Amino acid sequence: MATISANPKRKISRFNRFDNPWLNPFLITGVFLIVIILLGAFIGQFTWDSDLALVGNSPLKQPPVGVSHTTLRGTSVGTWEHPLGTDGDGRDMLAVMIVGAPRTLAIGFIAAAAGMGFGILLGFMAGFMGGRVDDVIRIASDTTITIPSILVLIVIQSVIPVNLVGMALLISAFAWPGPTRLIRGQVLSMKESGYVKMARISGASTFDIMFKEMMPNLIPYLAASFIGNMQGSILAAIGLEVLGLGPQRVPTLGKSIYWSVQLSGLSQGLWWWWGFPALILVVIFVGLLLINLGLDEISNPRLRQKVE
Amino acid sequence: MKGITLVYFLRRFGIFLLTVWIAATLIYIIPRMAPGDPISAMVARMTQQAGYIENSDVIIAGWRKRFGLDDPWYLQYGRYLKNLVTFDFGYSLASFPTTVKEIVFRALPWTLGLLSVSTALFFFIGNFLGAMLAWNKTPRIIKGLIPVSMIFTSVPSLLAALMLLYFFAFQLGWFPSLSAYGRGIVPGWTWTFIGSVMWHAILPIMSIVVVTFGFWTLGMRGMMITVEGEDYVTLAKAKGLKPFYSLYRYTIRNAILPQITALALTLGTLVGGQVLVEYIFSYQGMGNAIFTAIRNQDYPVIQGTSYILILTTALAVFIMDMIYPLIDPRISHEGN
Amino acid sequence: MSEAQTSHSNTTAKAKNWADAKPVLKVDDLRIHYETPKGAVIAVAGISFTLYEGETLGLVGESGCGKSTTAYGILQLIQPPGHIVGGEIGLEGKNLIGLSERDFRRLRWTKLALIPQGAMNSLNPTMKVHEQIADVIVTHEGRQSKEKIKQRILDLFKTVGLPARIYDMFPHELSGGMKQRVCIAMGICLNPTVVIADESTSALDVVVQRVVAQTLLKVKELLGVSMIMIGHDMGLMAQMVDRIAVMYAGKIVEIASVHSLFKEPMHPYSQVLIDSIPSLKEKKPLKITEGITHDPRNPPPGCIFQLRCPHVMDVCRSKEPVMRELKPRQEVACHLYEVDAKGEVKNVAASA
Amino acid sequence: MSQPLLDIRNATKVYQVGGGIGSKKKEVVALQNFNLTIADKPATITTIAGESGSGKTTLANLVLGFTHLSSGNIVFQGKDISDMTHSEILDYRQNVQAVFQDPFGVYNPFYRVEHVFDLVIKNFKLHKNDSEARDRIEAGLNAVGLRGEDILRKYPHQLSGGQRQRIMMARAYLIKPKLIVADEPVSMVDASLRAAILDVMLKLRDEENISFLYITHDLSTAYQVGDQIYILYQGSIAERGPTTSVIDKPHHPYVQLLVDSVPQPDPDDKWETDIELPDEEVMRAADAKGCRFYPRCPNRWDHCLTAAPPLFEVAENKHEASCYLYEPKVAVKR
Amino acid sequence: QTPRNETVIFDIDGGNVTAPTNFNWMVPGTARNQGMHQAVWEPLFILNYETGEIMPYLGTSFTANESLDVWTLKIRDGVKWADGEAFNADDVVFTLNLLLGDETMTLGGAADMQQWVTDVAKVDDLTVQFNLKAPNPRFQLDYWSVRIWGGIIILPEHVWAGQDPFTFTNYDPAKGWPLGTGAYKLTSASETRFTYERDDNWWGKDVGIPEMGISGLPAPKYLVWEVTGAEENKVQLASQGELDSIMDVTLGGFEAMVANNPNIEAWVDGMPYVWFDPCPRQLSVNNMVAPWDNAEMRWALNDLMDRQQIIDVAYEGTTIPSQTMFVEYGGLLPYINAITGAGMTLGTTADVEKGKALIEKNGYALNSNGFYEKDGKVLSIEIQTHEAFIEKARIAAVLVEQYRKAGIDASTRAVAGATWDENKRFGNYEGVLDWDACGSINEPWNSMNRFTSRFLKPIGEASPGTNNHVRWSGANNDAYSAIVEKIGVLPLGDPSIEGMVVEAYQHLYDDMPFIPITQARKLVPFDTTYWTGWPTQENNYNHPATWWMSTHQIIHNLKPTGN
Ligand SMILES: Nc1ncnc2c1ncn2[C@@H]1O[C@H](COP(=O)(O)OP(=O)(O)OP(=O)(O)O)[C@@H](O)[C@H]1O
Ligand SMILES: Nc1ncnc2c1ncn2[C@@H]1O[C@H](COP(=O)(O)OP(=O)(O)OP(=O)(O)O)[C@@H](O)[C@H]1O
Ligand SMILES: [Mg+2]
Ligand SMILES: [Mg+2]
Repeated sequence: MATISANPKRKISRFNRFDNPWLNPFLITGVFLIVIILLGAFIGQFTWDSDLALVGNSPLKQPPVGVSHTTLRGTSVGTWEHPLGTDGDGRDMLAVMIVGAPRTLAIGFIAAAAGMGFGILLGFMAGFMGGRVDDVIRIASDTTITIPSILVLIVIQSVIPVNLVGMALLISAFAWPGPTRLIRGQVLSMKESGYVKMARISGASTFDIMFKEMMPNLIPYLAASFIGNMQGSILAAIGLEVLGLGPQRVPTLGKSIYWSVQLSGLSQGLWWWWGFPALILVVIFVGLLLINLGLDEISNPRLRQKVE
Repeated sequence: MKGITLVYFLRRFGIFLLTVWIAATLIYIIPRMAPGDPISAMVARMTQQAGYIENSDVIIAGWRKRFGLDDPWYLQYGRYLKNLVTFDFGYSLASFPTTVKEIVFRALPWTLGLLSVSTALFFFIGNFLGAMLAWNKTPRIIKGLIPVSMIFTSVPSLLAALMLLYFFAFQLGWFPSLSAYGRGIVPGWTWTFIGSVMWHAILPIMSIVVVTFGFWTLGMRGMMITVEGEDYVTLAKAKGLKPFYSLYRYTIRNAILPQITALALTLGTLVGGQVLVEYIFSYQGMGNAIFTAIRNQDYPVIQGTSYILILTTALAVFIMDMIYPLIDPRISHEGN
Repeated sequence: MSEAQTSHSNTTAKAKNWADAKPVLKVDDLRIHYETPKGAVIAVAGISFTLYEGETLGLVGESGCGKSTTAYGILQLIQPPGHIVGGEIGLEGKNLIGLSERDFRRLRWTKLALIPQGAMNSLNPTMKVHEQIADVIVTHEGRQSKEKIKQRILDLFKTVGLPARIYDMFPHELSGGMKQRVCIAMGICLNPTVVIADESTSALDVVVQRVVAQTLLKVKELLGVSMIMIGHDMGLMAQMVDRIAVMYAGKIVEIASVHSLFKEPMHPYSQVLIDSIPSLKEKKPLKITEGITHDPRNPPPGCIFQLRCPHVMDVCRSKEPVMRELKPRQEVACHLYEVDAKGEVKNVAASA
Repeated sequence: MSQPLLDIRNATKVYQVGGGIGSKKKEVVALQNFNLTIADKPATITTIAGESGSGKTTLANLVLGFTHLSSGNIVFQGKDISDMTHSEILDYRQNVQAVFQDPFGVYNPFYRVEHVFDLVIKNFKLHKNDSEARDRIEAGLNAVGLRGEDILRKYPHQLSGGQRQRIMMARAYLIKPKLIVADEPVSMVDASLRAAILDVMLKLRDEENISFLYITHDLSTAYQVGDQIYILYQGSIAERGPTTSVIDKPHHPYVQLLVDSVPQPDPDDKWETDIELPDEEVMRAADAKGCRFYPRCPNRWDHCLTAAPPLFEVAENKHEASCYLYEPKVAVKR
Repeated sequence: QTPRNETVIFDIDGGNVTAPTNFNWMVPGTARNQGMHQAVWEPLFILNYETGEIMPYLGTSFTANESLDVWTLKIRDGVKWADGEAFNADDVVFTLNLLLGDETMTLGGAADMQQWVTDVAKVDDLTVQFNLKAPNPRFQLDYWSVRIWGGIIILPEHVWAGQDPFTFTNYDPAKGWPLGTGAYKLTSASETRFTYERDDNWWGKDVGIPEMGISGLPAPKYLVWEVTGAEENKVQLASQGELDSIMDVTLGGFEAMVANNPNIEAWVDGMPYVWFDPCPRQLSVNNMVAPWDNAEMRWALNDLMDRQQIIDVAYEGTTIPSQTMFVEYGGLLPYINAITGAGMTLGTTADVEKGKALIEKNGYALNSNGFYEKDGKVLSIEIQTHEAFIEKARIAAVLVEQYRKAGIDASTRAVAGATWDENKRFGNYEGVLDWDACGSINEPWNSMNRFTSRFLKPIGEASPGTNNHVRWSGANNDAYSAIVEKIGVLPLGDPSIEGMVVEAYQHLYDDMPFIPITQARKLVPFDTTYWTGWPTQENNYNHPATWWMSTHQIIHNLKPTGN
């Protein structure tokens, strides 16, 4: 700022702590949140009976510990048997969280990874080969963008049996145009960059140029776009789940919300039914968001200056 | 030269047609790959509660013939393509003899209304907050609050809509809950009706806005920071321009351009996201039409609605390409 | 020594008036740092100079020595993570540091105008040329009739040799030279007291460069503004400025009139600069300086040029040299020179 | 008499601007009927100079094989580079190296400085074992006045511009090519370091017998190091000949203007006359048929519009200018 | 806004009405149960579910000759269309001829009528004679008495004559279309809401329908049918008194409503609150797919099924287990009792030992994952459910867990409605949750007939009307089919039927081609804040399904509370 900075000391110390750009606070907090969730799920698998996440394995509509819930048929009080309560179909919410959160993340991860894989391949092809190949890929991605994905997903989902991976792959069929565009643009500009030219006159093969020279510099972009895709895929998967589609038996966060909505969990005051899954989703999202912001700072150094 | 050359227009228009054609073909093929005969489903629905019908196969065959589903695929496809041009998708399977056109065009205005207002809102709010988030004169508290407001972005739209409905309509009673207008109000160009329509649209619009604006906020923030580092923004400061003026005219104006393109690209997705909101609010728009059509495997309606979405998105992208040079003078149709 | 004297005394009429020239801008011990993860980059390490009325002061030095930072520091436009750590900037006797944001904003452009480095990126791509000039006028002088502004802008165009037809154009429709001249027009439109031109011609072709440089000179003459010209092309400096300040690693090491500096540079770095100017007139052996610049975050104690100085002495490694007026209007910061009792300047190395 | 090292014959490069889907193509003639010969021995520094956009970088890219000619040939040691097989191309890459203008961009920011050496050692199979490779790198660095331990393990951004550029020279030295295309190698380093790099060039020419295609718009450095000079104007040769001869006594009106515009580093030798540039449009509307400099030429006459002027000899030792002023019979007529 | 205390608000289930202005009930897209057939189009007869009797409405009698192949309809005198035209034999004959004349058989009811009716003849203005192709004791019951949901609706000849029955939408407010004989007229129709206003000139305003206890105009001035969407919405609206009649909710939803609005009542006052829908739920097993082609294996599925747990979890205790294939209505009770009396009751809880023994008897052994395996193949079953029917998904979810615990690798999959239907018809499933024993209300033949051999088709060929889509065959089925065929031509209520049913049922029971699960309960809440007189177990003048054509009766029974 224009005037003399009031407290330059503070800034310096803050900077010093994050010497490595990969260690910026956004990234760390984001990764921390995601790790907490995964860790919680991991520990939970060993310390909590995940079978309780299945229908009918617990009493119905038990409130969480310390909460009481009154219906026409009486009042029930939460117990440590089911610390987060149970849902209207007799699933233990803690077990649902333990089983559901990693699956939700897994769907996002697989879909984003597959979309990314396509994106990288097509983006490199478009950027490198140019000409007709580029045209075809561009039209393909334009077309994919115009197709209302939810429609196609629903149609396919409702008739073909899909497991978690299948669902993720279906979603990824609409997740590639973003990374493709991104990588194509980057490849085009990188192709003209000095170090790629240098590598060419150093006799490097096209493969080496793509993967040894270009790829490492794309990592922050790819990572940021990966995270963005992951968010999108999770939302898409949840969108399908709240329509009642997707794998049936083992719960995910989306399914939990679906059942709660279908069986009027909100009106019945069973807030733990939709509230806990929503909370975990929020945490996952905030985590991914922070990771994304952090990666943004790495790939876009200008953001790094915006420290205040 | 900024004008649009004819050659450019034609080429771009060609691509527009090509995109629409490919997309339309895909939505023609995809539902057909699915097992399940929509006609028999339809007949089953018709006869569901009437016990059984001895001759249901004859009925099914009769309907198949009526819908031309027994013709060879190329005839059906050809007819489909021809009808795309006239927006004539034939009859709805589930609502025979209502035409798809009728269904689509009855639902379209409602969705357009909902969508245009909510798009304007989330685009404005999202970009405004994004600009605030990146501007160095924004008070700290506001900068802290903006990310908090984005929590809704991570909640599925269904749940967000339901929660808004629950609290604002049912618990607080501030807004009406269901439908596009009040009970007993006769549709027409009367103030009562228009007022009622607007009143009923508030919650659905809010639902769309709260789950959407966060993405735009983040996008805008990134763009703002990039633009703020540009030399011309520094020069604007050097010129002693008022902070708001230079923020608006020099930073936001340039940062928002890519956002506008992005908006065109996401139009189709937007309607998709609206499906559940319309369902929750029993709104009579395209979202619900799509929802019902999917439930009923009503191919013609699925195709009709998808086609409208495809057309809108492709058209938006096309128009974007056409007018982009007007909003961003750097891009000329001839260069690059 | 006597040579320098003569060259000083027989320059143009303007130069003779220096003695009674009024100082317009006084920079005193300005310090600017950029905070980075690995410590503060000391971009400007306490520089002082004075700019007189109607004068053109050249600021030269190698890339990254803090020329632009100085310019932006004067305008208080340092972007985070940079910030002004200390110093005073006086404009017509008023201290600028500590002025409120609002007050300073009023001073910008009316008193201090900037012709930025890289005019290519300094014009808003989405605004027409005239709008970008008009908004300065409107901001600082209030609303006025469209015709009046237009007339004024067209007059400006004429001054800088731009055709009227570009009035309605967008920046990308102009050539580099034209953009640069638009920036010049913009810079002078409010008749500022001081114009700072940051490498305003270095991105241009020689031929175009010459045209723009001449425009700049003409305008300066016409309006009588004071100007700080930043650049690293010594040839151009020789053509354009009255006085030169040589910067090295955030410090001014020598300030002298252009004639003194070209004829008899005193600081070893100035000497290197002058010597390494390739000539078009005669082919001479290349003069090479070895050594590298120090890390700007961590300057060595003593003289900043010690790592590359051919005459480095022990004292250079411990004591920081101060600026001394060793000859009339020639200030140098170097241990190499000593002023003896009689006021004679002596080269320590030569005498040793 | 051995064949020339590099022989460029009637090279023309036309860029299709725009194109792709959705926009109409426009042609930009970046290089037109360009001829250049570099003798095998002795090694020389051939300067290509000219205003911005005159086709200098295009020429470099053509020689380096980054783009292809629209017509004409580039022949390296008797072999047309467009006819080369894969292994011949690798061989060619080893013989024709480059130093680029931007000393920062040529380093992959992801890797340490040593990566540039590893790359060539690996791809050109220069080493027999690791220690030999080390030695060669060290020798290359020493040749440009650097030491391996100081810089190899650093990241590019930790070096000064001059260092980076010298490492590029060291890299070229390591490969020991026959020709180095140096596209504005000093324009981004500052005055005091410029000399060091030019000096390396001279050293490589004299000691290692490496020829240079030295591309610059800075006539004064060309004057200092160049043997031959080619001055381009909008893709065509305006004047060519021995550097000193061309710069000391330019013949083509454009070259005269160019030389005259170089600011003299002497405060007592100030520009006397003001020069004017014609309108952009006039300059761009240069007739494709006639002399491209016509719109700006102080000496123009109708004859200039008939056809692009060929090169006319204006002095001995192959000093030629492309201007009808020097057409033997016409000159007489005027 | 219509005054709340003069309006009855019904909810519409299942999403928006895509074609709200199509009132041609013979085409698939019709808007029919959003008020039209409850308030505007009146039926000829209404079956009383409680007594099993058929009550006259627009018709006064429908009688058959000895051989059950000539039926004579008598129409009530004085019935008028809302435009004042008389409703008479011409309208009936016109309607029937329209249906009989549809060669494509695609119009609603056309196939039914063409299956049975040779021709119809007007005897006089109020008498019509139907000549059938074959004896049919259930002709009146099945098609003219709102046995389930609706039936054939008589069209006004003066509107329909000359119209194309395939495309005519029967909508023109200016002309008073859609035209009916009922006490209400449509005033507006949209995708989400239908409103009706009382027609104070209704034909029965003076005389009423004494046999049904209807005398004069109904009390409500306005009727509204509204799409309410998710259950949350229904609960909230009902809590605030914004819905008078709700189609079906979960127990939790119901409790939440009552907590806020104590005036809400259901069929039963207290647990389980519900009324049983005529279509009990069942697990249909494909009898042609190994290993389920083996009756013992199907029996194992039955034995492993814990019906009580299904009720406790999926229904929260609000239904009862099926004892037989039949719905437990009064008219069917004698037959049910006869069957259970013969020892053919299905268990309430699982007999896991027995089920596992049966599986092991067939050569299966548990593997390390806890699943049965034979010849390297794990014993598995995939149960398909209809994506839009949550109740079935919930049953399947519990069932899957029960089977998995017992060692069958069971799974469930929700499929789109059309696919679900197609898979059933072509036999592309192992197990499917459906209600295909549905049909009988007050006599057993209708349901039993659906599993006879004449509908048997191999896998890949469509089962007609999804009848016997489980593809039950073999000796037991042959014997069963023979008996059922005989029952089919006996007059309703013939005393010999009971014995024959028990005999036939034994064959079914032995083979267990499908496994009845529970009664299909409907928790149908009514709000008594503004209106009373809703059907309940105490006031059981008929069943409470307000989406059926019998709702006319309910509307005439409503009384304002004065609130
Ligand atoms: N944002 C920044 N963060 C860290 N260091 C910076 C930043 N901006 C500039 N610097 C450093 O400050 C020093 C001075 O930079 P400045 O731009 O003033 O140099 P200059 O003399 O104008 O150079 P040039 O001739 O290349 O324009 C340099 O060492 C530069 O690396
Ligand atoms: N890839 C390309 N596509 C289209 N046109 C190009 C391309 N590269 C160069 N040109 C055009 O070719 C002409 C010659 O460009 P070139 O880069 O060779 O000039 P130059 O002499 O190197 O200029 P400078 O001094 O600015 O580097 C210019 O008009 C330029 O716009
Ligand atoms: Mg600078
Ligand atoms: Mg170039």
